Amino acid sequence: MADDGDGAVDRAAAGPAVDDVTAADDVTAAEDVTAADDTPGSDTAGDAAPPDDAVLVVDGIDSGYGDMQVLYDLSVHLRAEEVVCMVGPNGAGKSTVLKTVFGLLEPWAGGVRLDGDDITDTAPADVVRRGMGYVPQTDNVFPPLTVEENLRMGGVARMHPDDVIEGLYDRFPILDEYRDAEAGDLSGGERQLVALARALVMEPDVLLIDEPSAGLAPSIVDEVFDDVAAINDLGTAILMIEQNARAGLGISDRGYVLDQGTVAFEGPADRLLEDPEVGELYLGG
Amino acid sequence: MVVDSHLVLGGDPVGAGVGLGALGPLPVAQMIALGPLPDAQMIALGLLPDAQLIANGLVFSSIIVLGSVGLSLVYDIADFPNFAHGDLMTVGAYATLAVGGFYVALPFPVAVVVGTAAATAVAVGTHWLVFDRMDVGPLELLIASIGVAFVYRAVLMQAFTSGSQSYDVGGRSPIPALRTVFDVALTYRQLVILAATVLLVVGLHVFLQYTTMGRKMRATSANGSLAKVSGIRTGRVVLVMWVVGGVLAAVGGVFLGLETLVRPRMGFDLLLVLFAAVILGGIGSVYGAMLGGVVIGMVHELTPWIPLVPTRYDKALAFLIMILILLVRPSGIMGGGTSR
Amino acid sequence: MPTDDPAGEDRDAGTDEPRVGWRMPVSTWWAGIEARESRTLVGLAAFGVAVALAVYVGWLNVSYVLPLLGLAGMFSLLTLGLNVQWGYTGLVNFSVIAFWGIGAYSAAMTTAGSGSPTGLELHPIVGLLAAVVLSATLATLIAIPTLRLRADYLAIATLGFAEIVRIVINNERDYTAGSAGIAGIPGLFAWVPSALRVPLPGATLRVALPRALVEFAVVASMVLFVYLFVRRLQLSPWGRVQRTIRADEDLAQALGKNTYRFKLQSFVLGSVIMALGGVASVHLFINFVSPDSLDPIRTFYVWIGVILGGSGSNRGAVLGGLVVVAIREAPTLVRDQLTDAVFPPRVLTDALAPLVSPSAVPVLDVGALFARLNVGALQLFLVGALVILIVRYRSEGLLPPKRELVWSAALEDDDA
Amino acid sequence: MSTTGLEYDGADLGKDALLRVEDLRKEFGGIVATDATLGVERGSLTGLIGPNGAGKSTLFNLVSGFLDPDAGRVYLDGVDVTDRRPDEIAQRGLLRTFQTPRTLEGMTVRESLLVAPFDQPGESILPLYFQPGSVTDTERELLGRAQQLLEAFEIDHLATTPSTELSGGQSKLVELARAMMTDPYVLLLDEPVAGVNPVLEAELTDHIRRLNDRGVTFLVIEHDMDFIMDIADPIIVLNQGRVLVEGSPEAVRTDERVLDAYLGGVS
Repeated sequence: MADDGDGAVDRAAAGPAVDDVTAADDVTAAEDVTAADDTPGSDTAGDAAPPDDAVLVVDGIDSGYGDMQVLYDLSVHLRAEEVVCMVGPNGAGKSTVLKTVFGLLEPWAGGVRLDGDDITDTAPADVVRRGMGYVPQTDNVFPPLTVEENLRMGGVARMHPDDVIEGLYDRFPILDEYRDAEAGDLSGGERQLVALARALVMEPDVLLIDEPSAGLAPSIVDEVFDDVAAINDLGTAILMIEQNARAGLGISDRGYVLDQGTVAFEGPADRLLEDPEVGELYLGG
Repeated sequence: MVVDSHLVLGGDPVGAGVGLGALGPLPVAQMIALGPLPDAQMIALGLLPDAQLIANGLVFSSIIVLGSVGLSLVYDIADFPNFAHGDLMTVGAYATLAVGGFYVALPFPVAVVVGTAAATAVAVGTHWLVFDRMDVGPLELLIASIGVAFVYRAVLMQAFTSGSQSYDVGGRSPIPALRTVFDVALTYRQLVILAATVLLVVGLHVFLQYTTMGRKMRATSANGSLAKVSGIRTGRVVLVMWVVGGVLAAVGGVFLGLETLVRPRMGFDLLLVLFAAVILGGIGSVYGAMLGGVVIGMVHELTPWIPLVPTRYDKALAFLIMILILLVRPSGIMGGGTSR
Repeated sequence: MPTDDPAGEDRDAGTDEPRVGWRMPVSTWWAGIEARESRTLVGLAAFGVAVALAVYVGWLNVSYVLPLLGLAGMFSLLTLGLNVQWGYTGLVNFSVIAFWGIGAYSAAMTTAGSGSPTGLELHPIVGLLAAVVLSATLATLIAIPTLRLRADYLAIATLGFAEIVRIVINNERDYTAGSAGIAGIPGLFAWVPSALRVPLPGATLRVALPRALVEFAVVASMVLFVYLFVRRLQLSPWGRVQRTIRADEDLAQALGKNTYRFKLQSFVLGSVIMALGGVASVHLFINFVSPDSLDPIRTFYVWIGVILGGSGSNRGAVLGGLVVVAIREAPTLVRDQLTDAVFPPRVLTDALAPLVSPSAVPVLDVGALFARLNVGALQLFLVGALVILIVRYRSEGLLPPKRELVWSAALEDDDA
Repeated sequence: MSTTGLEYDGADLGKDALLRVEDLRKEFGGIVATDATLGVERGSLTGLIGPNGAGKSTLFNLVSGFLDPDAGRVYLDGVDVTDRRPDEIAQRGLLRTFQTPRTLEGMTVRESLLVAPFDQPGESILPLYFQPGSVTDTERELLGRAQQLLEAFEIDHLATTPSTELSGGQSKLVELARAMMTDPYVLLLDEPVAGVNPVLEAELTDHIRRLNDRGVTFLVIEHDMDFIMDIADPIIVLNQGRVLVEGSPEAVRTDERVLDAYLGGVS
């Protein structure tokens, strides 16, 4: 396993790493423009009611663990085919948002709507069946199962997942290559792709992704974000949280900056990154 | 006062159930029926052909494997060592006895099926009524499972008396062909046990590897919370897990009853050996439990071969192996499993 | 009555109330008792009065009650030992009865005469020493590989150890007499007559069961001694470290405690107390021991005593000893006393016989069912069902330990 | 293996650093969690920050003996304590707290303080019966000390409260008070103000400062930047298991590499 991990790093490090990053930055800038085209000029939604075309609406939730409140009256939304990234300093409550939305935590107040249906307090297994997928941060594959079996586990609620799985193999050839390998033997980046693909077998309308870059070597991060963008191209709206704000916002249409369990800033992804206040939030004012 | 039936059997005062074939080429069940043979000791002392010991070992291993696989599944997925698993084997043996002659006399194969179904229902019912309703840690579940074991056994003792019984079925004589060709005394019963165990183990392998439910079970075992967010209804998986464990345990119990006698303590006496197999194989690994079962079963029957260890300490030997494994490699020979 | 001695003690553990000692007024003492505790104590007192009344009017025979109370004392020694392991430290020991057996056989093999294959006839003190050394050594041997591992490994290993002890005792006939058991262990109070009539001028005073009384008194004082011994441990810094380990072993380590050493001490100490119980058992009441006594169910009797009494509570452990004996005796009483009264033979079957098929009649014969009640099975059932119910509904037990446990002498002067 | 240019020169580490970590490395499943060289100066209040997964908690676990490193060494006051048990390291004067407060079920706050001091005579069995006087004396002394600390931390009203009934913030105060029962040289605090309300946070800050003034060396992990920038100097920034930057709060705050580490991208 260690060898595979190192091998992956070596493979990726073979190219000039620094150049890759600058290149990625350029691409990011270019994508921002196209992204803005998708959602013309309606970025000022702010505190007002979520737009009518929102597929996922998180409406004023309070949530937390035990008696420790983490989220305070937090509202976010996600339009169809949109990529939204939530960023923010450690401990801002980003993961808690996803867990509450997905039914892993019961919100203390507020509600969650998916395609207009109230899914507050719905069990995860049923949330999956209603068309939302979730990719946890780490431990997000079944190590002893093969890649193929991992994907099948993503489609347990479908009658015929085979076609979708074959489609995923076509879209991500590396999965096809490793279909009979045990997921536990894959490198970090490959595992992340398996985890993403597993969540896609249900063809969800909305995909929640918790820090796709967590625990990955920097050189692989770009690949994973490419994969996330590719998934979005398939028509899935994505709400993700990301420590690596530049990379995350780079492929996003909009972003939310969380602080102390509530939304501190929101807006188009590219503008958030340039905002000096956002930087200050990370490193203290 | 509970008088343990095996204490009056004479030949092997400490649980005839574990002496399985170790005393000689004749099947133990027959030996008990006839009383200990005068030359049994001599045979045990080294005159036995090795092939015979290995054959005996395989038969005993079969029973251990059937028990330990279920125990390992529960340990991994339900996350506690189920001390009632041995008594679940006893339930299977008695349920088969009940419909195979004690209350009703169905043909034996049918009785096995009915008895296995009943024992499985007991396993699932226990899950619903007891374990699933407890919001406590593994240690408390462990203690509760002992309570469950006692309740099973108490009901059996009341319904079937505390004494020993045997199945009214033939196949006790050695197969002549095997005797002449390999010089191995293997009864028809033992052959059936071997064949059925191989069939069940292969079936379990196919189930785990090639069916959706089997994959779900492995997935839940590997990462329960990820299984949930993938849309797997883990509650159902746990239920199926109890069914699988229950079926294997019940069949194992019947086989144990065929090889020895049906006694209220038969399963409990085997529990320690099962745990030794599970720990040897690595907790949480079904295939490890199979391997551990074979190793422990063979060691148990090959005791006469091992210098300085009297045959009567065959069961103690299994325990010593377990302790050794705990000292050297607590995660077991198959490594895997959840180590924390 | 051992039922009274838990009540008067532990008061110094309370800290907010005024200091109370042996000579405090009853009202002060009662006012400091928590509601749940007072209910348990009232229940106990009522039970005691009921037993006393039953004896007085002749429903229960003294010769029946007294040995049972002695037995309760014996079980209390075991529950106190297990409470050190499980209640203080959180160690799961399923070889309680094996350590009892090690004590009993150590005593039997060293002190018995012709009833034992060894026939050593040494002084009982030798048996006592042998029991302590042997139990401490064996406890250490099991503990070394398992205490570093997860808690459930200790559970499995100790269950295995108990079985090994039984196998060895059953098989080493040259030393243990195997399943026949060892008889003729010297009773320490054999010189006390078993019945006594004191001729007085004009009348004869009949003293009932003087030997049983003496033996009971000895057991009661042993229980009291062990109780005081382990209570001091519990209130000490040593006990405090054990409680920390039970709650969070990582934290104990982070605070510089060698948790392995502490767990080892707790396990060995508890096991030695159990062995002492074994030594006492064979020198009092019944001077015989056989492998039948090593049935694992007895280990779980002790477990029930501890968790029903309240894990971590010494008073609870003593109470648990009493409860255990009640559980053991209840099935016999039910069969012998209640069956005929509640379910007269054949009444139900005679009434129903015309309505059902003949083969079903025996099934309906409830009276007959009770008559052929398997006492062993019912005991087992009660033990099993109680374990499940306690874990499910009342894990804190009847007399849970005090909220705060402090070395009382330190507080005493603090207040002064 | 990483060639990201995030080099940290450990050569200028003060040799009298109270806590010295040299090339301390730990991998989990092939992923490097920590590979760091750093030093904590005597008497300093050092902050340890970094994005999620930077290896801060792993470093704590390695230093305090709860994890065994794959390579590298840990020196405490010049003594090599690598591979020592956690209790041995604690006994040498390095105390740690845990990220989630550990509550001691079945024990009151006062009891949980009393358990902390090392080598109490009453922790051995024999003195309990043969020298109860010395046990009593020590207990009385410890009770007094616990009382003082509880008062100093303004939680004396909680003395006989069961540990399980404390709020998150109160538990953090109790943890700090408990650690102080042992007179530590070095205190490793893992997120001391996470989940603590602003009033208690101010109190905690105050207490940590005062203890530091009295000579206790601190190494503090904290995600609350306002808190850590306010209290700590120097600050060590970990990224990908390695030390990225060490410097004053101002220097760290304005360091582009740090912002990059937090916001992503590679410099």
